[in-house]
Amino acid sequence: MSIYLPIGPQHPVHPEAVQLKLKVEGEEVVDADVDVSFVHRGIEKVLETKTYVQGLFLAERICGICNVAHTTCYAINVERLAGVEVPRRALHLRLVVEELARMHSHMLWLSLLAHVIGFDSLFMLAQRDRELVLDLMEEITGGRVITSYNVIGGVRRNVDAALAQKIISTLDGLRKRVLEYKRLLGEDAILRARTEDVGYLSSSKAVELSAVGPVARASGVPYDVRECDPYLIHDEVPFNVVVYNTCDVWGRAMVRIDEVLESIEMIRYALERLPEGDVRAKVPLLIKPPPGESVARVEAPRGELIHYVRSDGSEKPVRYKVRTPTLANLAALVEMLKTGRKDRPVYVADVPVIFASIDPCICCAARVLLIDEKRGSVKEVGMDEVVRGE
Amino acid sequence: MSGIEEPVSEEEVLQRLKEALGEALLDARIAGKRRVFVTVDREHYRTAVVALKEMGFDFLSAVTGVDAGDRFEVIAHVGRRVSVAVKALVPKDDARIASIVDVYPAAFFYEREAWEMLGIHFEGHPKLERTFLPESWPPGVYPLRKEYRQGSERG
Amino acid sequence: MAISLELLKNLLRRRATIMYPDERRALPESSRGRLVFVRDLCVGCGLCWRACPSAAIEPIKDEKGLRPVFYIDKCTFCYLCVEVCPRKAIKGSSEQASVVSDKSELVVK
Amino acid sequence: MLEPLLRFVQALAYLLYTLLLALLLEWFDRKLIAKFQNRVGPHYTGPAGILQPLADVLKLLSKESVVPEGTDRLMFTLSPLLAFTIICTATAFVPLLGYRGLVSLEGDVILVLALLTLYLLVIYTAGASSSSRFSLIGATRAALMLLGFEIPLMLSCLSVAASLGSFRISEIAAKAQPRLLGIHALGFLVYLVAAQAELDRQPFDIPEAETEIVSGWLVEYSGWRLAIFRLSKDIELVLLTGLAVALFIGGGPNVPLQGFELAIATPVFLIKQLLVVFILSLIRASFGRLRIDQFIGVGWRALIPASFLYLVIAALVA
Repeated sequence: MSIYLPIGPQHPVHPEAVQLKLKVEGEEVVDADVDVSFVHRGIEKVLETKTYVQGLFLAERICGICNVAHTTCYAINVERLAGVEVPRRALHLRLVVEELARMHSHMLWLSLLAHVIGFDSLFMLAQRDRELVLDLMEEITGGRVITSYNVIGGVRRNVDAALAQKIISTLDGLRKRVLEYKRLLGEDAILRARTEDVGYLSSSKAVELSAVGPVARASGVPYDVRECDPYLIHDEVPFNVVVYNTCDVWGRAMVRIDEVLESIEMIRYALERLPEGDVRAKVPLLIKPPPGESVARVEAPRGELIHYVRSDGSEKPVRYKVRTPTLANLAALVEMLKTGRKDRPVYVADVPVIFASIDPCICCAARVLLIDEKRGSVKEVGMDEVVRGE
Repeated sequence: MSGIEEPVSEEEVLQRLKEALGEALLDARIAGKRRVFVTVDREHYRTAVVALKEMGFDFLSAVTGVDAGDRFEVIAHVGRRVSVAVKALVPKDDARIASIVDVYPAAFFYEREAWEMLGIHFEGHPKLERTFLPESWPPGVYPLRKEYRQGSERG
Repeated sequence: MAISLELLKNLLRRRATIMYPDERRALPESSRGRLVFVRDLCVGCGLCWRACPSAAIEPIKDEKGLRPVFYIDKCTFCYLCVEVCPRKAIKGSSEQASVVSDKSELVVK
Repeated sequence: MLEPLLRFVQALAYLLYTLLLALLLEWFDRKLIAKFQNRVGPHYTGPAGILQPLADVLKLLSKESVVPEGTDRLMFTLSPLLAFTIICTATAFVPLLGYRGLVSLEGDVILVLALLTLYLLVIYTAGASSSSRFSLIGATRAALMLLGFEIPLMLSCLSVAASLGSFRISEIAAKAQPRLLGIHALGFLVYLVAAQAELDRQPFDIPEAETEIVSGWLVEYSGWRLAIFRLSKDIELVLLTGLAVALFIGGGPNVPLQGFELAIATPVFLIKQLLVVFILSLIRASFGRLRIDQFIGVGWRALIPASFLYLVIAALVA
């Protein structure tokens, strides 16, 4: 007897609205599908109506946690279109903030993994230590999560020597804690029992389904945009692409923990070699890039993020396309939910762990949709009108 | 699986695409570091993508649909080191193009998105169904088309 | 059991929780908070409400002429208006509390 | 004429004490876990938040208790009441006052263990009678869990009883002493692990598993029904920690008290109980959740052999 078990759109494992449609026999999953149609926000359409400068702040809100990746990607695209030269100091600072964002994203992910398997102590401690990164972010950029730091032509604020020193010393303290979590991932029996061999995605499947980010790297695919397509100063900063071959959730956790450690070193390197100069090129408020198109790719904490922009010479883009890493990993997720490893089936208890392991972020684009039942017409209403109750 | 076995030089990619497609290649250019843009007509879109796959590109970044005013464009972004954008031109009154899901299974969700947002029909796609828009969305209304206007668009 | 020692050590550590609102974290000066508007400096050029990405600034007319009004409930604290203002009439502050019982307190005049 | 009345008042007073103890232990557990995790925990209601569990129960009692469509209404209502009754009855045999409980019978260890099994049966009916898929899965898991921990729980209790030569809990409590813990360490350990499973606490909170099946068999309960289940679970904690103290660490101090039992033996027993809660809380805070198949594996590969080994040890020292 198989029963249909819908997980979501409201479920404690994930605050975002997404539905996993599972077919379950006893404790085993026999079939799976995913439905993400609950939260489409139409950001791509709205971006066509905003100027290039305004669009940056909307692109930032595509995803709260990886907002730095989105603004980096957006800014690079517009800078390439408009031919803006970014000062080198700004590139260093972009890298610093991007890696800080990666750190807090990965630590958030670790705590969520702990939460999913009911390990609340690790959840609390990882959240506690993540605060250190957020405090740094606030001091550098002015915002704890939404940074509004990258702008077209550079970054907004400078980092002086005292702050740079503070960042380095805080991260040194954090490093010890992160190493503690790494030890925990290696030693804690239950943590390992719940994550090893769970969410199996073979290397060949990871390539076939074009998985990105830690999901791909834990399956032995050494794909990291920072290494393949250096977009800031990644060709100067030494770092390792972390690859594990375990193909399971445990590997994904290890990839992320190791990346946090790599990030600390990258930030230190960039801050110690901060070149002198401006942090922002002069850019007019109304940018009118020449007609053309551009593709920018950024390694967001969740994986490869790709933005495509098309300009027709006006102050607004003709088309702005965003492909978020979660979308790229969705196909891999369905595959992981459906097939276990060899003779080991996927259990219901594994589903939240597998789902969490891709670090899902179902947000895509923001408009409120109102449907007028009486007239049967569809009218989209901007947030501003809804707020005022019109 | 070790390393990434893809062509690393833009010129090489361009050269080999020219060999594979010949006259069908309407436009081809290198746009900056690690960026190659090629344009084909819709009959040769699949051929170009297959040629890339045979060249060693095993990674598909995204499939973008664009409403370019008088026509649609479907762009497949392929490649890890060199990002190759294969652009196919699709007439508006006959918005159909061959699916590449069998070449790159990752195109599954991307083509569904382009179909939903722009109404471009991908022939051969195994499951062209609603994914992103709500169930109550009226069929035949494609929000990313230029003629679709928003209620509160500001000047 | 690998975490137990750490947990026992926590018995001796001070709590990490900040008991808001009795205790408040000292915000760094760089923190982006509520906007401050200086009427005397404003010349009503209109750059701010044209720049605002979230339509949180509206122009009104007072006895001295055109001037902006800021709706903090819609503001995303991007500070684009602070940047574009040619007279530095709009300033940032690190004041965060946007929880109010009267919505009119969220309008900066 | 007066005798039955007196007994009734006694029973009522004992029930009240059990309830107070239940709320106290829940608060202690919550506060302790918060401290382990560098948090504050309950702090708002009463000094250091000690009244928070009471406030929670009162809040639930004041709320609507929804009965979802398609539910077996009778079983849905009866289950919490049955669970509460069973667990209170079992508690009456445990000498929570340090020197005595409410009642005492020859062989009441066995009776208490039987009642505990019955309690789990009620949990199964509670989950199975509500019309949710999640509660059904939770109920099935609760029943499966029984396979893993019931034998060790019983064996550890009965072995210690046999080695001390009595099956009456209050008599065992008088004979058991902390210094005997050296011999009974294995039994104590097995008991604690099994008790943790009986209580649905990490690493064995499998039937409730918030992030997997929302809250398992409890998911459809609300209002007073949920309040009664919550109270029953707290009393279960009192029962199992009380039993641990009585069987393994001994009740009150082994000196003649002459009329000061209530003033000395009861606090001593309470302190020992808090110590056991401390251990259980540390275990709860230290682990994530096992999968059901892994738990059964642990049960049969480790817990049951260990409990048999303990049986042999207990038989040798008796």
